[in-house]
Amino acid sequence: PRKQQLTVNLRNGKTFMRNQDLDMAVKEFRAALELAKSVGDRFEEKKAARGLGASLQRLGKYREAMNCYYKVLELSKETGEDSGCTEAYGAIADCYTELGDLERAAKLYDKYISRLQPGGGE
Amino acid sequence: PRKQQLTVNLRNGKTFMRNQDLDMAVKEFRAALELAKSVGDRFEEKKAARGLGASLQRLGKYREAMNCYYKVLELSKETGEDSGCTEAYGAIADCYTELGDLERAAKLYDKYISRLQPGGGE
Amino acid sequence: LETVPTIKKLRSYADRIRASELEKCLQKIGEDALTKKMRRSIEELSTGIVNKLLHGPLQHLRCDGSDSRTLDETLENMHALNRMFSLDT
Amino acid sequence: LETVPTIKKLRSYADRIRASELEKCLQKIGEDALTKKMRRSIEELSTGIVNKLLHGPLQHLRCDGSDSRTLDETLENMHALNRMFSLDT
Repeated sequence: PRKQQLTVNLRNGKTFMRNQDLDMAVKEFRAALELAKSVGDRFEEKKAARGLGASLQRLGKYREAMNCYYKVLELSKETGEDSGCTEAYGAIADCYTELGDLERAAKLYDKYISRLQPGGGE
Repeated sequence: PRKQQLTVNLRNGKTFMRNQDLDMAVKEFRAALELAKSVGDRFEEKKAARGLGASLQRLGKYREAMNCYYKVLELSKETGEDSGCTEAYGAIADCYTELGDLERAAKLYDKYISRLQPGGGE
Repeated sequence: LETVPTIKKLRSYADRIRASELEKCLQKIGEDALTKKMRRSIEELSTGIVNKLLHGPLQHLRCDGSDSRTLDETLENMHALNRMFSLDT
Repeated sequence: LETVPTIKKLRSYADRIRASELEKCLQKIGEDALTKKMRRSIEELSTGIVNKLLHGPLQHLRCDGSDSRTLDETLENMHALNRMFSLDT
């Protein structure tokens, strides 16, 4: 039942995000994050952290958003599941840029860019 | 039965293309083109022309390839079905470029570019 | 007119990426699991992204140099694109 | 360092295109018709194309200007990208 509730929260969060209802999205993702922690599901916790980060960022809450993205990175290391890491580096750098800390932004963009695969080649 | 044969030819053509077996692809697409004409299916005829154009172009037969792409444009007009037109303009321009006729290439690229939708915007 | 080869190279650069990512995606899903309509929508997704991303750069390679300022800029755009996508090699 | 805002803008420009094309594709197919795995593969297709296309330009915005030639080039790349993707507006 908690697992089910978690799935519902995540889905709602995404829908609110899509409809630009960011405050509601934050609420849902926060609930999902707590639930995921309590049931110990790190994969769902990561999804919730990612969604929460994205909603907070769009609300202009860059510091809080960054914390969520750092959480994503941490959980990726713990689970050995890499997805979302590249984007997390990019998003953290975006937040630093917004906050005017271009030095740190540049460092994180470098990490981000080094993880993008080169295109092209025959 | 001819309809079925046509579907088989088209599918084989695509597979050969994917495996870089271009001469075989040309053969299949040519057969498909003839069949499509004989059964009077303009949509399949267009697919065959497109595939034949792409295989000929990769073989360096630019003039023949262009004829196929012009056929695609013609069939698009006739059927009122627009798909593949943008790419056909681009591909014809690529062929003119290969043949060193940059003037004509530029004109066709202009048509191609004008059909691309601008990206971005909130 | 000097920019025409760059247009061609940029187009084919982007199309190689598109085609290889599309192939990967279709293999992951398994082609048999897809209806024709799904397959077509996925293909359109891939061309849609590429075409919209290319629109700006390609357009800026085709400013007809009626005044010299745009001609210079167009050439600068070309040089930058050649560098950034390694189109000269 | 001056190129940092351009990196951010280019990223978000490309992501807007990606997200809107993805949305269109999912709507065409109908979300219910898709398994989780399909949906994920389609999402990865969209990010795969964008990330590979952006790799070149972004890398060329981050040449640390150890010698002035690369610094100049990096700035030229930035100006060209700003123009071509209308990132200044």
